[in-house]
Amino acid sequence: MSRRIYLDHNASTPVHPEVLAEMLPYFGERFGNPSSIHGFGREARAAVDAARDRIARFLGVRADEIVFTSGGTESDNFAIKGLAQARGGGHLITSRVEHHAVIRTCQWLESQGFAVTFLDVDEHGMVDPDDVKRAIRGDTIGISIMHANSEVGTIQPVAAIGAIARDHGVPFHVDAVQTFGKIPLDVQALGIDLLSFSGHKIYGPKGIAGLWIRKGTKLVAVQHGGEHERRRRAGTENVPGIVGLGKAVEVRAQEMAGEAVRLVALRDRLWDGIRARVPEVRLNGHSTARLPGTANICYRHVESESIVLGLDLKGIAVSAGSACTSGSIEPSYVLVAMGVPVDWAMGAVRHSLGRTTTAEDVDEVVEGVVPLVEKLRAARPAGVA
Amino acid sequence: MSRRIYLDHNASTPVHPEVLAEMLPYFGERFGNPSSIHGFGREARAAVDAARDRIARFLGVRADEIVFTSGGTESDNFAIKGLAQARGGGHLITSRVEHHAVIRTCQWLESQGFAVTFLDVDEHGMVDPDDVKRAIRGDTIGISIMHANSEVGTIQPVAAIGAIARDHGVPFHVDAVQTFGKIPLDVQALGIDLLSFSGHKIYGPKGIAGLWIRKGTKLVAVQHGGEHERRRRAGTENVPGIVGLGKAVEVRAQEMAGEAVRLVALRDRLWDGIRARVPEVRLNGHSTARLPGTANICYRHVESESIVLGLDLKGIAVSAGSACTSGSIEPSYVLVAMGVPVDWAMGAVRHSLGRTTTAEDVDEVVEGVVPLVEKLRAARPAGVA
Amino acid sequence: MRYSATLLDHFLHPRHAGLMREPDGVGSEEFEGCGDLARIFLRVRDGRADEVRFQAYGCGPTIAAASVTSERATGRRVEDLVNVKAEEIEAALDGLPEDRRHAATVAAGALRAAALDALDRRGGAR
Amino acid sequence: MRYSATLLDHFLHPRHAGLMREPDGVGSEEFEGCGDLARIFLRVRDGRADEVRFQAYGCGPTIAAASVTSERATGRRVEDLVNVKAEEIEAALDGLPEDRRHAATVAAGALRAAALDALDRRGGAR
Ligand SMILES: Cc1ncc(COP(=O)(O)O)c(C=O)c1O
Ligand SMILES: Cc1ncc(COP(=O)(O)O)c(C=O)c1O
Repeated sequence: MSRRIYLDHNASTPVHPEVLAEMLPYFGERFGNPSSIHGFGREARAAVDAARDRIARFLGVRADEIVFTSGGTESDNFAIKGLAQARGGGHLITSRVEHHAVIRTCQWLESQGFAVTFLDVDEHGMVDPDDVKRAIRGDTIGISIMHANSEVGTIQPVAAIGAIARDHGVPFHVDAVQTFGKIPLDVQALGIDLLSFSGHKIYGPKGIAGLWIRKGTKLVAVQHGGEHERRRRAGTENVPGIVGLGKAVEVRAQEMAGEAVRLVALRDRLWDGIRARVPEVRLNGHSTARLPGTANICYRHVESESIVLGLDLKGIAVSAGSACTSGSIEPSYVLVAMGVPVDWAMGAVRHSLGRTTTAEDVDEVVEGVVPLVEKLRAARPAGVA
Repeated sequence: MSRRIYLDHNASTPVHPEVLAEMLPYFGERFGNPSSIHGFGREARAAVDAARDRIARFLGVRADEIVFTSGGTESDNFAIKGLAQARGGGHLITSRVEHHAVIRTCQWLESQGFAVTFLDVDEHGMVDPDDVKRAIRGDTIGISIMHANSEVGTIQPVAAIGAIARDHGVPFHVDAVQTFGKIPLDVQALGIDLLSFSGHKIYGPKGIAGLWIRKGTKLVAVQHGGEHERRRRAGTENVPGIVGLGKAVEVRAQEMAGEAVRLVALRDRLWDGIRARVPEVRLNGHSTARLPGTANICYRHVESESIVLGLDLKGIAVSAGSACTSGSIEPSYVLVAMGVPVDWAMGAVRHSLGRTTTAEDVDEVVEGVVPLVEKLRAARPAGVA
Repeated sequence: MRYSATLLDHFLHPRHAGLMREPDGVGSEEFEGCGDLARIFLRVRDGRADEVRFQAYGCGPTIAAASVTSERATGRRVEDLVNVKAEEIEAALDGLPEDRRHAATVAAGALRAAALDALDRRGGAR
Repeated sequence: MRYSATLLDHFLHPRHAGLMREPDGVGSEEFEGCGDLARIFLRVRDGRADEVRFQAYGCGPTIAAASVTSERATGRRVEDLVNVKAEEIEAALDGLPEDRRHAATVAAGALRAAALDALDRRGGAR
């Protein structure tokens, strides 16, 4: 296949060339362990500090409030277990459309005796702040609501939820893995106490992420060992990864605003192109409060995976909204929570655009989708899903 | 400073050029998320599978028994908490000279209601297998003993302990972060059930490591989220890191045997050079059952950190055996457990050699140490430590 | 690619896809787990499947399996078609990943149902 | 480097290091936490520290602090030396990391003790 088009930026992104360039020396000459007190160690420590400073400036927070982790999943585990285990018991509030890193962590805490409320969402995938307020109990120890959903891109009303959390003195964790570096995010204005963010969704490397922890938030470490990261996360720091994350954030600070505008236009061009030529399609998620590059589209009467496969064979990468594993299909739990009917949800495909996506790419995807869906529908037995 | 000499390989190592070369494409063109079913994802998945196969062949185990983690610390946390939480309660056996990743994890489990026996060691830093046997109780759910100690290099009698563990049907975890890829390690012959290993100690990248889990070992996940790593460790795989670890292991398989011989000779040359010219020194750890490149030496009547600093100013990197943090000194808990007197332990310095260390390096270190120790001792008030 | 070139070819260029009007036999099979479904239509002449058509809904392998099934069934005796096994379909696709085996099962099941239907109708006609 | 060039210079090339026989004043100070220790010897002429020597045990900063202290004390009135503060020593080293502040404390304490000892002996001699 000659040209490949990648519309799966919510899954992962290529490392920006400038980011990789900045990382390279830290594999080779500057390979020291930041805990070492000699020159090699200090070089590495300085690089870690510089990256932390960069990210702190970007977020408008103190550098010593940032802890590096190995991924968005670890950040979410750390935030939620760290809050819960610091208190030993109590009640947590989250939603049904969180990433599995949050949902499964909360379910695990349930198995350990904590209480968890999983809030419903509306048809756009949005949490109602009033539901959060109603769910707060005397023993509520934390609220975890994501900034934007990775599947449908819906942006949650975090400011309203943050205000409620603050009113009730409940720590508020926001999983911003899909928004950090993509859209503006003011942790102070939004009333956030803990923020998960990650490298590989924003043209940084895989295997590195962070958790911002507002000073004063009672949180215990969940990975035990040496005294790294101010005793909050044991383990030798992933220096090249941290350097890469710092640089990725710097690049995002420059590119973010312009790119968001560009992506919204491209995303709408994609949806307009598809809905003009393919009958029985629907766009999932919120019409305006949505990630710039994300278009989650249901193609009724076709199965997600066959579209992904058909496009893949044309060199186009998109992501299936439903996953068939070992012969049992799972329509996306996010779409189910939004009340999307199953015969639609089975045909959900996520197109997520990124910094290298062009109008030509989008047009080519439309040209690819139209005959594919037609053919798949033609082969379909009448009266089936 | 012109030439720099690095004798701190137990802290971290530079990434081997061949390892970096193999990683590079996975930052750029081959950046897919292994969970994605399209071409970009499959490319990444294939690379992860290939690395896992390489490591499995090296260890002589099944590929599906290997789980990738973010570091040695995570592997240790995972092994021990994974065993403990799978059972919900019980008794663990470990030693006083384990890495903090093991000790603090065990202490945390103690705070959660588990019982832990911390075994003493002899003057060489060695655990007595009979002590292990005596410590086993009806409710013992795991034994965790390291392969070699990172500070003094003493190699534990894991075969004898493995046999005891097997006799009693108790799962046996071995922290092999300091030995994997350095000296031979036969998990089958040694009766090991769980093995922690890591990348950055063997010329692989930081931020990647692994845990081998013998099939049938009851272990629960400790990081919750998506269904990665056969549901044992959630989170998007660190693809370039995994590729790098796989390549590092391949390189080690070739270099390991020859290098061990070379390092033993260099390490002895270092110790012989120092003890011939510096009075009141002692070599810590076992005389023969010791890591090839590790020489932990006590310089009596000087403080570790001033030697590290003095050598650092000559461009030589070694590691302090005692750490002074915030004005309170901590002589190495490993040396204390070995019964090294405090006035000796305060002057412990670890020299750890590696693949690029030469005889000239070693001689230069001796030339650097001799006058430095003399000068420091000369400035010392009489009658002090 | 986790799918064989043959499978992908059948998925991209399905043979004999589409409805058949007034078939001599028709049969469907659905896979409970994921709702994947295949339907096979037979036109019979002299006891043989003179023409075979299929419809399918589901993941790529299911569509490919139905396609290769319709191809392999053409020209064979209807009695034989009752006994076509999933293994034959899987082999004809040059293999299936473990978690997609159901595709062959669904296609073979539909063919068997269609063949039985054709035999039934012939019996009824007598 | 977490240490200043001045500190490193004093650590590598300590001024006035070593024992003084029959000093006019001597004093030591130890830091509880880590056992770091400095000892200062004074030779007094006309009420001034004519010669100063030190001994020290501990981390680099402690050795450097004792060295810079002996340098700064030389030539000053013994009464003044009683009041030399850790801050002055720290400043003379162009700063100390937070967790090494004790180095200046130890050196200043030793100097004060030596000065008091010298004043004591002078008093005693009268
Ligand atoms: C919202 C959100 N949270 C958490 C994660 C987990 O990130 P990772 O798989 O990199 O650990 C993701 C990644 O898909 C995400 O989109
Ligand atoms: C024996 C041992 N175990 C575990 C670790 C922890 O490894 P990391 O700090 O890379 O997580 C180390 C590293 O020093 C070690 O030497």
